[in-house]
Amino acid sequence: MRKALLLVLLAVLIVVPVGAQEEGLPDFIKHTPCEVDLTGQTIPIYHLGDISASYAFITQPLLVGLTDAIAYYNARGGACGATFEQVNRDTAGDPAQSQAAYDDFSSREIKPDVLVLYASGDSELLRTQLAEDEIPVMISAGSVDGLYGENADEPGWVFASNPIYVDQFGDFCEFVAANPEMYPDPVIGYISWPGAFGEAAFQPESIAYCEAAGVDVLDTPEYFLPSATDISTNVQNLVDNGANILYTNSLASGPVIVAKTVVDLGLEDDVQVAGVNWALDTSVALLSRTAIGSDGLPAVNGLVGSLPFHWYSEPDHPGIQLVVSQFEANERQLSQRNISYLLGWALVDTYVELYAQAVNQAGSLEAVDGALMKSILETIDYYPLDLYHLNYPDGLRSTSANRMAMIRYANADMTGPATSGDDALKIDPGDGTTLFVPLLIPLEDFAPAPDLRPGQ
Amino acid sequence: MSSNIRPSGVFDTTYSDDIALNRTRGEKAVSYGIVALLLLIPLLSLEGPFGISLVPQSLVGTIIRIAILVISVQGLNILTGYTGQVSLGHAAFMAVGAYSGAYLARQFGFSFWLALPTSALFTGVIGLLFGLPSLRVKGFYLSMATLAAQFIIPWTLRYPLEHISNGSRPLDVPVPDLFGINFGADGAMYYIVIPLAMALSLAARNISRTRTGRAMISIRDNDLAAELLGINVFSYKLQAFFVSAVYAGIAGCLMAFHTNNISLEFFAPQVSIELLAMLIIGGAGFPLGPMFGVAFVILLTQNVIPALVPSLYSALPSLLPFLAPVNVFAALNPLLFGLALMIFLIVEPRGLAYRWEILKISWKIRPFSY
Amino acid sequence: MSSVKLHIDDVSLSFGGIKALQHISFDVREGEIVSVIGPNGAGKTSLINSINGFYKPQSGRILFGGRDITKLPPYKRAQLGISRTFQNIALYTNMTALDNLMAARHLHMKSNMLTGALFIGPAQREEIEHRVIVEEIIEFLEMEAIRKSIVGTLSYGLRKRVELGRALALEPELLLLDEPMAGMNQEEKEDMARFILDIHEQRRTTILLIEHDVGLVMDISNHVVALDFGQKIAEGPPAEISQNEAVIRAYLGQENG
Amino acid sequence: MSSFAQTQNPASSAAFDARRAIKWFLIAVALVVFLIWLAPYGMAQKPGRLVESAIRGVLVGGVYALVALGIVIINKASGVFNFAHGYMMLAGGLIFHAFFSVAQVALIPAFLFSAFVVFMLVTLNGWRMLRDPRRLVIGAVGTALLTGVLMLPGQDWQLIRGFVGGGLGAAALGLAVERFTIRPLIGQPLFTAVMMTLAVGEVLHGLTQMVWGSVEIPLPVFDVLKRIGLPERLSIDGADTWLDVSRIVFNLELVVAFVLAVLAFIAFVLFFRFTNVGLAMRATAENQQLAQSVGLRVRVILAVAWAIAALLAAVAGIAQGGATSLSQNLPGLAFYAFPAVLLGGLESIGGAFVGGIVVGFVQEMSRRLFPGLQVDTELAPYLVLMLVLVIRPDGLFGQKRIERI
Repeated sequence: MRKALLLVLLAVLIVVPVGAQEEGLPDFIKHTPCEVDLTGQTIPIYHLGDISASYAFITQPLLVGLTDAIAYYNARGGACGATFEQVNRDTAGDPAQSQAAYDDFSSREIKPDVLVLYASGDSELLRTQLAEDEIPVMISAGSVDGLYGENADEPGWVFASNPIYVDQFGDFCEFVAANPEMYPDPVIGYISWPGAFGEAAFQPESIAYCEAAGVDVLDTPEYFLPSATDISTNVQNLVDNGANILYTNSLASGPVIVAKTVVDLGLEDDVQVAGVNWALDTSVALLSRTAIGSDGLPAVNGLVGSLPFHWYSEPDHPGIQLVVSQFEANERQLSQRNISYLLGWALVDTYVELYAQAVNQAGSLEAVDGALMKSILETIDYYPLDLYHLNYPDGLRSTSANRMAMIRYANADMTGPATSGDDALKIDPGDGTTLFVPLLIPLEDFAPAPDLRPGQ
Repeated sequence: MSSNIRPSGVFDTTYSDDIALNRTRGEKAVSYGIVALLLLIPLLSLEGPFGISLVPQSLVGTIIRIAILVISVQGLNILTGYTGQVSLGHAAFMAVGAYSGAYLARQFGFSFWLALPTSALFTGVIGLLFGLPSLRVKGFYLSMATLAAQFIIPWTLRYPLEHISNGSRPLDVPVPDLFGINFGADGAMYYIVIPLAMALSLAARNISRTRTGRAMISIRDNDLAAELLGINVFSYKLQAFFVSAVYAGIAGCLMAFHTNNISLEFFAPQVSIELLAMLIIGGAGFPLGPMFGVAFVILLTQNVIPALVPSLYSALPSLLPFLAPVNVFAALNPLLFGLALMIFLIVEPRGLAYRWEILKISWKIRPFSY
Repeated sequence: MSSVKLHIDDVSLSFGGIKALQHISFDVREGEIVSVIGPNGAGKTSLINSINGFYKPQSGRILFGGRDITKLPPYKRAQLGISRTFQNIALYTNMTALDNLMAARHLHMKSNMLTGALFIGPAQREEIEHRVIVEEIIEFLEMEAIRKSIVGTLSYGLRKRVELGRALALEPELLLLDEPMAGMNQEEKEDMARFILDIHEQRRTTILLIEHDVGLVMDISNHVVALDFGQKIAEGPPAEISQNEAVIRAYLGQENG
Repeated sequence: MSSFAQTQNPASSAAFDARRAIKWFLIAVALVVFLIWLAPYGMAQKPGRLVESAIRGVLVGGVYALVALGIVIINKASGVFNFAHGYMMLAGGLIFHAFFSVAQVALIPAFLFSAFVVFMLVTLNGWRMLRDPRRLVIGAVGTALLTGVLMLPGQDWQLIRGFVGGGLGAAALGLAVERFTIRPLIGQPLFTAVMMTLAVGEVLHGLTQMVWGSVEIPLPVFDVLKRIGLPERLSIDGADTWLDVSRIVFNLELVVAFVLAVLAFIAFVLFFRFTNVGLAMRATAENQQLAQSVGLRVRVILAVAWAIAALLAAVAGIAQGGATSLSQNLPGLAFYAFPAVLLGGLESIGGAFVGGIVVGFVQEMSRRLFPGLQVDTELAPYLVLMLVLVIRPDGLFGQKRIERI
């Protein structure tokens, strides 16, 4: 009961609730009008990914988001009358299982027209097979290899709805260079998880781009395992070598432990923690509630990162209003109110648009295939729930609009961010912790991130 | 075990009859039948005249995956099943095969047919190197020395050899090409992998029943007594490490050329433990053990459980209303696998191949039950 | 008489403070059956273990066929023709009796991993050749019926016999038998004694026998060595030893303990 | 001496001593060469940082030691290497969290939980125990008491609730694992049981997912310590001393985890030395059949070993969960504690402790000296392990195996 109360409280505080529409979609959603009626038909949304292992805290809210969004859209006509159903497969982060899941999907009687992935590793693994089988993929953020191949010269069948990790890192450098009053003499130390995801942003192109913008990046990155007990030495190594900004390409506990270590070492005032779009998430803000800084606020307060879409803390945004109203209507948990819940909604909205266009071109649902979907994705110009801009000009495979934002916590009167623990809004969830209400404050407007594929 | 029992009235008149693998006409027919069926599957999966394929197309891919792992586990069976040296580093040796094969093909333009044996031999040498501690170290301590290989080899590939392995990023492997036939499609790769798997399984069987194999089993059963019979224990342990790594190398190389894209995630420590689990489930020290084990685990995790999950997912949340459905969904995969493994281990702790032998015996001596 | 096959020269062995063998010297002549007797803890098994290289004595030398083998590892001694059985049977319990014997043909076979893997050709021919030899031994030891039984399932007496077969399959020049009749009933003992004598007669194998049952030992040996507390207390022909005061005392003392 | 023989070579002759001397001389030379090679890397660091890394390594090693201790206990009693230990850590931490973090436990869950725990404890030696009316009474009283303790309301009781509920819950979990998965395999090949622990790990993975989901759960257990007035961190100012660094800081979490490890270590040493069950456990580890034949209840001992191991796993899970959070990443820690187990010797409790410290130390030092190469977790502990095994095949403190024939 407490949780439900809390949710209501949060909702009232950050969002002006809108009455849910009974019939039809709200006006701000502008899908291509359908010329064919698909009533009675079903469109499966195929998704394979790690749902039970390391990345589960990203994928499980995605499933919840998909569930809620599909129910919402199906009740309002689906895609040209066809209803969606989700087909999920858990790969537990094992490439062999990803391969098996893909084989299962791709050998079905009706091949998927489009697939949903969440892991860079899976997109890299399946890259050539997707091209062979002509199945386009939608992924959230991705790596160069998955989108463009090993030599970064073949735009493939994978389309990312966020800028890729190197681009995000480059964009962050741009932001640092543009704000010398905040970051005098910036030196970035790269600290992350080992492996494909964690190391994805630390590439020669992004480093060269940063250096060119006047931002130093230390040669030696630091990597730590998600199960590490203490990473003080990693942080200290970077700081001793002059780093005053720590950039992390990790999620959930990753950014939290970096920020916590900075606080523990008494470096709060000297070091800025920054990260990829996954670092700028509710999960990070909530997880930090036991790691409190000297100002009485959670250690991740002030963390800067990419926010390439609109966020829950923008209550005037119609897309956000819709998602939040449905989130409450479905009584979801606070921890699920995160990035992938939001993106799950945007994804279903994208599906509606994709199929509207595809069916208009092909004439029937059966005639829609992967090649057609790919051609639509290549020329699409659409704003899913108005959260971000989906378009891929010039052979790009990821969107480029990006902006920097900062994690802050709401003050007691909900008029803005708190300056310290004293004036922050604190909620007792009854589990021995204190909840602070996270806000993501955009620091700039959307602007194109640099294109840092190798060879560009 | 079953070798001494055959239907009454069947007698071996020569020693070569006695040591033949298929001793009766029926056995021969069954063996050749299975081989023929296996070789026909890709053709059966093609779309027939009415747009229907007799077997599902994904079966070809599944069998290739199973066959590649069977090769690998056959190697593990020689080392662990016959020689008794439990290895927790087998996936790392597969990585050596995969990356050396990929390197030879990419860097020097080796054809697949040259890259395969070269990388296999190289893997064997690496295996030999990690077998050296077996001179002094025994039992679980040796397993841990092999687990060290599981960490040291991927680390070496990832950092010092980054220019070869592409570090944490994936590595493209060229598609094998033979007489102008492109082996990219599963159907064609099938005809490389399946015969190789059969030949290598037969070779492993033959090793196990001749001089080398008996020496290895002697070491497993009683290493001190083996030495007193004139068997150079250390030399045979090293041979076992070598040949086991060669098998792993072949499997790894095949895997690289089959997926055309490898990354170190394929060869995580977890995979080594899974390979060992497959061997134990199939029956360590039985020639058919690897086949049973790999097929059981792969079919369970990649076919049976995914097929069960949707129906359970629709039923369970209503039975357990206090749990979040998404949690239930995420739990199903590991839970079902763990439970299946548990039940299986309790019902048949000595492995499927052991149960198979017993079934075979009771078939041969039917209708008597003793 | 015949030449010295095995020459034990002033061998001492100790474990920490326990002196298992102290300055033991004796000879085994070619074609003899020599028995080593003594109560429990006398050092009999330690002596055998020293001869086939399982233990390394701190001092003294062991000569086999005139060659100093003191420093050779066990498997090399086996290659020279020393074979043994164990007091607590050390068979390969998961193999058939036949395979146990075939495993002992190791030294005489040549196939390697590669030819073995191919099987067809030299390996198969060799398998059959050696199978013939092994079958002779099986016939000789009258174990045709258990040829293909898993050794772990056999009775104690039969396992002892399989072990003797395995030692024979090595075609040894010197056979070390460590209490081959321990734990057997009278009938089995007699069978075993018959086998030992047959081996001795038909194959002219030199045998070093450790046995508890003094009566039996006296019947079949040419020469007897008595040990007690790691020391040699007597040596000579059976008739002489059975009268020896020290031996009798050692055994009587043992009876009480 | 005649009934069994020993492979170890007698260690008194002069020749043997000379070989030993040469061996240790070579090891010493190798060590010196290694240190000379290492020196430039060390010189590049401020002395304070090296001291800090050394201390931090020992502290981090405490967590590894806790994990290793749990694995060693089971191995000692049954020879089984427990691959499920990581998930037992997570499960223990989560059970603790369940009781620790709620304002009050409702009657029905508290009762069901207590009944299960008490049932597992009462039937330690098999279901037949239920026929004994005395035990039924003890069970009923125990259930009532435990229910009462667990229902104590409010934050004041949170630690008590957490430790009683978490501790007993973990112990019951260990008993359940032993009863339902390991016991049916008695008499089967050892590796079947090892594989069973793998299956147990998967099932625990599934169960924790099912009940708690994938959410990372912060475990504010150290906040309690702060509330009772302990400083949040210990810091040393060495700016003007030979240390040459302005601040050396150690977290409370680490120090507490280390203290926990030391306490657990002392408790188990005392347990093995002085309690009947401990002595029996040592005897069982030596020879199961022999132990059974002299009247020791091997089953009880195995069950107790699993309960203790699960308890240790829970303590490690709480320590690690407090330092970071409870998530599906936590079991990964066990993998990195494996070298600690083997380094010390599979059967040695002291060895597990020393092994843990050594692994922590090696990790922190290599992290300091070779940044960016992941030498710390993936390479260095395993290299050290390989070296130790080649020099001492049974680990630093392992029992020298006596081979019989």
